[in-house]
Amino acid sequence: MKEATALKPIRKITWKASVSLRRISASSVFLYAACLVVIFMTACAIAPQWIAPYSPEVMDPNQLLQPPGAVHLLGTDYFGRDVFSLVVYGARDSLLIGVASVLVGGGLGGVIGALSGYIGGWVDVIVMRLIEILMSIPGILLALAIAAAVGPSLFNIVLAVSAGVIPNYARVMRSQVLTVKNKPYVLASRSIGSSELSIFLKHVLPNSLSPFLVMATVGIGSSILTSSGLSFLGLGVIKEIPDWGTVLSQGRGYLTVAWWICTFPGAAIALFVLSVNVIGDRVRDTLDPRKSGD
Amino acid sequence: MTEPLLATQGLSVEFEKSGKFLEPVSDVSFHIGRGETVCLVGESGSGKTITSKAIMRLIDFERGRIKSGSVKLDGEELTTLPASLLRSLRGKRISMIFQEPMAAFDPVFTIGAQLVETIRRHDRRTLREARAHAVHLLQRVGLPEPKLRMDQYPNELSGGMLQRAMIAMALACGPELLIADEPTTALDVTIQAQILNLLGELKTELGMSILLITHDLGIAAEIADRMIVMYAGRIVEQAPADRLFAQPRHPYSAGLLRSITTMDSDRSAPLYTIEGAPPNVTEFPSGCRFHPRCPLATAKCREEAPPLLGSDGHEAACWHTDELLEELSLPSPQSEKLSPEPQSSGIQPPLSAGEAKAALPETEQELLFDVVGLTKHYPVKNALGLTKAVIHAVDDVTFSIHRGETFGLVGESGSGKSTLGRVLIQLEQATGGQIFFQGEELAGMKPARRKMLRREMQMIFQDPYGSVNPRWTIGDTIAEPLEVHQKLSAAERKSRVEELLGWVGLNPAWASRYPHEFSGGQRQRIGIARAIALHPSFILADEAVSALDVSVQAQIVNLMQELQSRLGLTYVFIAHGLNIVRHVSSRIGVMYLGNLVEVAPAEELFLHPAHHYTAALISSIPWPDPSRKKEFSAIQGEIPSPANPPKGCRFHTRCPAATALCREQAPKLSMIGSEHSVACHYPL
Amino acid sequence: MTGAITTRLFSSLLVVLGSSMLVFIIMYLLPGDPVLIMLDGNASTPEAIASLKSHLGLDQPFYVQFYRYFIHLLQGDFGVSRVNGDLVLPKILEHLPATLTLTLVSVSVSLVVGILLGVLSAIHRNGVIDFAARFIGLFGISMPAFWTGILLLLLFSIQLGWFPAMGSDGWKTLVLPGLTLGLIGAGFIVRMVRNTMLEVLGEPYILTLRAKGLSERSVMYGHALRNSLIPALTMIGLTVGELLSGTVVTETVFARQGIGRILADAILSKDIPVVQGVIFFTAMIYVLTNLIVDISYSFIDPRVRRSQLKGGV
Amino acid sequence: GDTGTPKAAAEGSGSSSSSGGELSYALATSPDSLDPGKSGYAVSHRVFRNIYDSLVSELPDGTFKPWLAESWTKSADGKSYTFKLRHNVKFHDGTPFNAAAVKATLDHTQTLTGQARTLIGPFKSAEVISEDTIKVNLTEPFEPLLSGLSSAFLGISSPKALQQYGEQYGKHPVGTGPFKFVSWSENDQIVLEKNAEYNWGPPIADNKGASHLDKLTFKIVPEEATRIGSVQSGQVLAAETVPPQNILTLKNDPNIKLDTAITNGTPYTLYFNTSNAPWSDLKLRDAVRSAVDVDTIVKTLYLGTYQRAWSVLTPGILGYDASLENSVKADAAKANQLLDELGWTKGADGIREKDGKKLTLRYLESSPNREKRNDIAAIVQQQLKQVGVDVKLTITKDTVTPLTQGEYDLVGNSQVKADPDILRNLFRSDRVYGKGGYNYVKLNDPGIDKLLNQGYQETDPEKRKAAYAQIQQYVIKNALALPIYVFPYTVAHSSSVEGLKFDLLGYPQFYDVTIRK
Ligand SMILES: Nc1ncnc2c1ncn2[C@@H]1O[C@H](COP(=O)(O)OP(=O)(O)OP(=O)(O)O)[C@@H](O)[C@H]1O
Ligand SMILES: Nc1ncnc2c1ncn2[C@@H]1O[C@H](COP(=O)(O)OP(=O)(O)OP(=O)(O)O)[C@@H](O)[C@H]1O
Ligand SMILES: [Mg+2]
Ligand SMILES: [Mg+2]
Repeated sequence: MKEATALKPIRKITWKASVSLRRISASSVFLYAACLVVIFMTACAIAPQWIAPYSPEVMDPNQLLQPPGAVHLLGTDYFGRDVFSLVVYGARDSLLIGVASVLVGGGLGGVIGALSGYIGGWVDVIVMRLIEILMSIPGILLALAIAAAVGPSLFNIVLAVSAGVIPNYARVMRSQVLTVKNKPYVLASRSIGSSELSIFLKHVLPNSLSPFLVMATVGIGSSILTSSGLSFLGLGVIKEIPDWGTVLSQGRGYLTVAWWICTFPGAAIALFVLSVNVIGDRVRDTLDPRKSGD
Repeated sequence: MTEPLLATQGLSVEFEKSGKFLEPVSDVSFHIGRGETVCLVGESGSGKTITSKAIMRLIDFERGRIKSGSVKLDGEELTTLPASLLRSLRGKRISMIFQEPMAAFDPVFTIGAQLVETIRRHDRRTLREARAHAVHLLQRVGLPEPKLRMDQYPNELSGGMLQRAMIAMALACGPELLIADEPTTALDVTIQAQILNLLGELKTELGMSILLITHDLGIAAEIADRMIVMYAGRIVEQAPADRLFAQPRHPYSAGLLRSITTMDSDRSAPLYTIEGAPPNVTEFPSGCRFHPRCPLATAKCREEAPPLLGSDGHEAACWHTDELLEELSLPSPQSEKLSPEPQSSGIQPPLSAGEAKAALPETEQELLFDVVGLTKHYPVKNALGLTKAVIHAVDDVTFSIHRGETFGLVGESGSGKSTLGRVLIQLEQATGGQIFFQGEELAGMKPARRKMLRREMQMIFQDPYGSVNPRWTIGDTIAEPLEVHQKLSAAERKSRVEELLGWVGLNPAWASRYPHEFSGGQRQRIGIARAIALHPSFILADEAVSALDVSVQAQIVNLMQELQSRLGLTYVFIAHGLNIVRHVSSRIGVMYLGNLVEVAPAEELFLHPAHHYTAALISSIPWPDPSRKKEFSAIQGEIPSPANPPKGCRFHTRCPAATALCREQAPKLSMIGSEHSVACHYPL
Repeated sequence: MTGAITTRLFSSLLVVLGSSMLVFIIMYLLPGDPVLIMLDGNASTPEAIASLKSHLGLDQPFYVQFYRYFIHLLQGDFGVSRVNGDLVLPKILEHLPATLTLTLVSVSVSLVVGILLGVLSAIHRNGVIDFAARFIGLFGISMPAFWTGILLLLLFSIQLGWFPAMGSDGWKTLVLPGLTLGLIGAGFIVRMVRNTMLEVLGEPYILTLRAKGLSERSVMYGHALRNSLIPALTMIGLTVGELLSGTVVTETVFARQGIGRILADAILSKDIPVVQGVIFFTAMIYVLTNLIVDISYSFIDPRVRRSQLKGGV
Repeated sequence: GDTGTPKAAAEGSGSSSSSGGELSYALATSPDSLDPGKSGYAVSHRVFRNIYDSLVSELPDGTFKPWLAESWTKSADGKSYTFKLRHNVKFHDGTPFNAAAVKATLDHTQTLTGQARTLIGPFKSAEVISEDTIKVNLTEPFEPLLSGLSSAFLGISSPKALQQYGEQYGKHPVGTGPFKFVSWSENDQIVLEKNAEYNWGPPIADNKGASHLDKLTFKIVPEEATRIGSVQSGQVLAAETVPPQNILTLKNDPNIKLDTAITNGTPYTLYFNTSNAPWSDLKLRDAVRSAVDVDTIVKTLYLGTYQRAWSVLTPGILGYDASLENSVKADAAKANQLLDELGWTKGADGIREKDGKKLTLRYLESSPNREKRNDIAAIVQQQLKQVGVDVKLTITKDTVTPLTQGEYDLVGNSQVKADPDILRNLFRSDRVYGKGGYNYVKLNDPGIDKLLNQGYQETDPEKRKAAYAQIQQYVIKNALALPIYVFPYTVAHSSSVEGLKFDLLGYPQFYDVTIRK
């Protein structure tokens, strides 16, 4: 494979070195771009009125389906709303859904997994069987059932999306806790006579968080995707200011005649998920004990 | 002088790590003659492995490169050889074996497949021929039932067997040079002796050259023709083995030799130590890299790196070789005084050594622990929670520990030493038997009382890196027991922590630092500080020095002994380095497969072992003196599985003196001297 | 080994039964009267509703319903749809093959694309290829399935006319939905394979192989890849759940038959027997896949052969 | 105003076209059952119309012509009808068509709760007078009976098959129609094949013999983009319900032809729940009506492809009151004025309140977004916000629960039916939701009840028309409902497909279709 290049090893290595130098800057460029995207979208979520040129609620029947242009940067939708403003305002609910369902689902799953892993024994056996059972039920179906049952509202969507991710978080957290709880420093703390609760809270939990955090970062993106799936299946929230997933799923019928309506919210989702993933990867790298100082 | 098989000249290796360039190996020149065994010794991080990888250009795959210098194999330059030619040379003319045999095999292929792959890579053979050859090789390295082993996976063999298989693989194409990188470090002494024997045999039989990398001077003394000592990426001394041991010309080599604990060391004197710890590759000192730790260092040493000079094959890189020789030639029984303080920070412990002696408790014979018929079994469960098998980790162990003594525990891996220790200090509950602590039975005790007593028992761990929480400052780590058991104000706690840091020889100002800023030895001191924070009466030291560099081991052992005398501590000291155990222990217990087979005072045990297993263990220890080179009388075979221990005397499967009686009936531990008891039907 | 498989099968069975029970409970607790939904407000008198309820056994207390359901399930009786009286079992069996083939195709796409990109990206670590591969991988998981699906459809079906836009007959109809779903899984596998491959490349035995003089090709593909596949396999086992989720959307977009769609419909109309039946089968698929993954482990990884087939998570 | 008749397909008869071939037709939703007695969905009708024939046929002008019945008589009291049946008609399973078959079908209908049962109204019994004569007895006069009988929901099933398949008959339909049922793979396709013996076609058809097509396949393609895409890519020859935005683009596609039929029944209308305060107040409802700009809604969303509705009946139906056209107009100023007069004043957030209560309107609509009805809700919400009314949208799959519990102030609905009697279901006081009716308005007006009864009992068409006109005017005058649009059923098909026609209700007729090769 590398026959030819290896002929002059020294020079080849130099070339490699310079490439990797270039790579470092390329990957940081990536990371910075990702951070910028996330920051910008968070800004949109917090203060859309400072960023969006129009109100997302204004429906102008004279400006239907306008392609992107000077007046409407990203065009207008079938109500005559400004797509750019929609995307900007949509950030709030989208991010809310993402973050909240990670908080709820991840929090719950994390706690269950951590406790089950730490306590072990029968508790663990039972919890793990339950989690396996939950895992065997496709997540979106759980979400679907809940969304169908409690009706569409932002809160319920969050609930529905969270329910599906609980077992994943529980699994990840549990396996990490299992590793950490056998670390010598945990034994050390126990040999000192620390209570199990304080060992759990002070040693095990903090040292088990990193894969969980990585998963959570990435999970924000996947939750947004799941909620857009619900929207697609007709269980989304219809609000005056729709989230990206809703715009995307409602605008998809216009793809051939007005591609911009759902392309931009779609791009917003993809960009956000992508950025969050890039950041998540980096978080993983920094939290990886093999790569950090200890 | 004929052309050497391998010659390196001015070899320097460079790595790129997050944008910075490191040079872990600089200007290394040495040669290996045909049929010669050369030992490369040095502590962790001194660049031994990298040197060997550089020879085979394996560093190319690790983002490393040869910065300058040459490596010649039989006159052929390797540094500029194209990759394809290099590959046909690797495994054929130079082959390698590694430290961790379990990790060195691809876990998903059979031993046979991996051997055959190597053979067919270099020699044109049919599959059948290659297999036949592989079986032959396995047989040659002494693997029992070689045909069967061919179709086994690495995880199905023990470490010792794997190392034999690894050697077979290295020999597959009849190499001229065998590089063995710490081939026995991961193995038990008994197995180590077997492997070293094998290497010796093979060398004479095949006439190949061996480059053996080790940090154990004992091993080097056993088999080396010539030795190369590396320190911080440079060769500091090289010489024929006997001459180096007889008269080292570099203060580092001299220090290393002196800090080894031998089997006839003076147990009353503290161990000799080299101050400080080996430097990290990112912060190699200027000039002579040893100068910060060198008692002879001068301004010149700090500024200028000494060249490797010498005559008649004995070379050293030191500006002060002459002074050293002078000092060494003085008959000085007090030479330990060269550096009596083990502390690197220079902080004085509150008590001097003399005072410490006086503080030893009068009631030497007071019992601290009395253990009767202690048993610990671990059930192995299947998916449904049903017990599949029982591991007999500790079986019916009876012994006692006196207050103020150090009780050593030795035995091969898996013999149950750690388990016994953990049960002793109540980290786990025994399956059977009784433990009396200061006359009270622990098992029947009220939880509150047990918690009280738990303060009396602390532990020092093997892994200095894993035993402190990486997210806590070392101050918090040391303060943890105080937090749990004593309600102290923040200021009180702070002063306690500073006091403790001082006791273990660390700078009290470092309390707010994080573990990753410390070296292994320093972390072990942190662990010790934590263990003594509550003034316990008992400390379990499970392999507390095993993971440390030779020069640092001595420092920790000295510190522990000093603390023992000052605080009246009782230790159970578990280690696989028998010499160290002998040095620190007053009495030693020998464990085999969950049983305690012999207990005796340290000197007595080593001078007059009564159990065949003890004798075998002792004879397996490499002797760091080339002039006393001996044939290892290693025991055969390996320790059986604790899930299914042999009937009768558990050692009978490996015992040279075993009879039908041994196979039938387990011997009881019985007294054969005033303080010497043994469990053997036919004691020595 | 057979004993281990038996225990594993037994615990799998428990999981399937467990999920059936759980779903029964969830569906029972969900608000909304199934009978009213069923009638869609159509002409009914309260008496008619009551008689329908008792006909369906819905007037019974929870435990009776549960017990009945369970006994029937054990007898292989999945009941009839409350919406249109269809027999549940034949209905599911009619849709199952389409979903199975789709899942199979997308798992294959995931594996092939994921492993290919993962390996490339590990070998060319931090190079341009690595970047491209990771980016493609990420893209798969960054877009909603329906969106990817419609884009593929516009491009390959309407613009280029290479593959049909919908349907469930013939391999051609599998291409676009298989890609849509497969790309999602591929995204996860790329990361997984890349990471483990890098980890594996740092293992000492790789050094041994190189020291033996093996070519890079055999080091990479003969040894490193095989070792990296093991975690990727687990990933497959776990993503089957996600894939089954994905089928709901994909089957709708590409107008394919499949249990995803009937499940979605059934949940929305609170057609409990159908939901139950489908969940029983999806749980079965999940559990079987994981069982197969576990067993195939032992073919790839001898370490597992004895120890790990014990089951558990 | 629009012509009140369904627009037949552009092409004339396909006599010059070759016969044979398979027509694949993409449906937007799936039938639930092919048992006409059971299913109430329009989509089912589209499929089983081809399998079943009816006793009579209703022409676009509202007159009835013989089909399976050669002739019929109505008793003087209007309570019984006697049909003389056609001879030599056979079901697909070989069973002969006769009076017993008709009776079996009608009796079967009575055991179910489907649309069919409401169509037949006050059915009492069916009497077999002879092999070819059947008498249908009613408990009271019921003028819409023939219209009902003309629909495929009352198409005649094979008595043998009904008995043979029982509960599962919906999966094994057997009729006398031009196409035989072959297979149905759920969520995928329904395949029908030509009934070679067929020669009893309906009077609206040009064809008199067997169908031109060999095979008729309905594909179920819910996703709009996919459905349209599959016609464009030629994977199917025709697809139904083309969305407005695609109508505009497909018009320029030379390979695709568009056919549109106006459906009949009630247009899509928003109904007020008058039992809930404050919406029981006419003035308030009027204010809302003035604030909602229906013209803008229809223009915005349907891009000129849909007609605005003015009344609760569609223009093509008997009794439609054309005088209501342009009777209301959007006037935000008037809305504001009315609201002010009622004492609803705008709060800080722009929402009106009175006595500390916000003016909120609970708007119920079902999901998914069929015919952009959810988008209508969004616009209405916006428009009402302008005048200070807070619209709380509930868009859900499960509309049954809120409807049953009366938790809505405004709800959207449309119905397909050929007879104005449909209004009885919507406005008669006993037609409560959940008890067989759709009286969303919760109207309880004896006068209207009387008019509605008169509407179906009266035999004189002119008197019927008058009654329905009165009802329509009442509804509009009292602002009980906001009619929005009349749904044009639009089919896109390859230009090789010819002869597609639509019946009075806008249902496609495949009997005459040919495919040009
Ligand atoms: N691939 C690498 N990249 C960067 N630095 C490396 C690499 N490999 C080794 N080093 C560094 O080079 C130094 C020397 O390493 P080497 O493995 O040769 O030491 P050693 O003498 O073999 O020690 P040990 O006894 O611990 O095996 C160490 O500090 C190590 O951290
Ligand atoms: N928690 C446990 N569960 C099951 N088996 C155990 C457990 N702890 C130890 N064992 C088994 O008990 C036996 C004794 O182990 P132990 O760690 O005490 O040996 P050791 O003498 O300390 O060995 P080493 O020198 O390797 O540390 C081993 O076979 C080990 O595998
Ligand atoms: Mg090394
Ligand atoms: Mg141990």
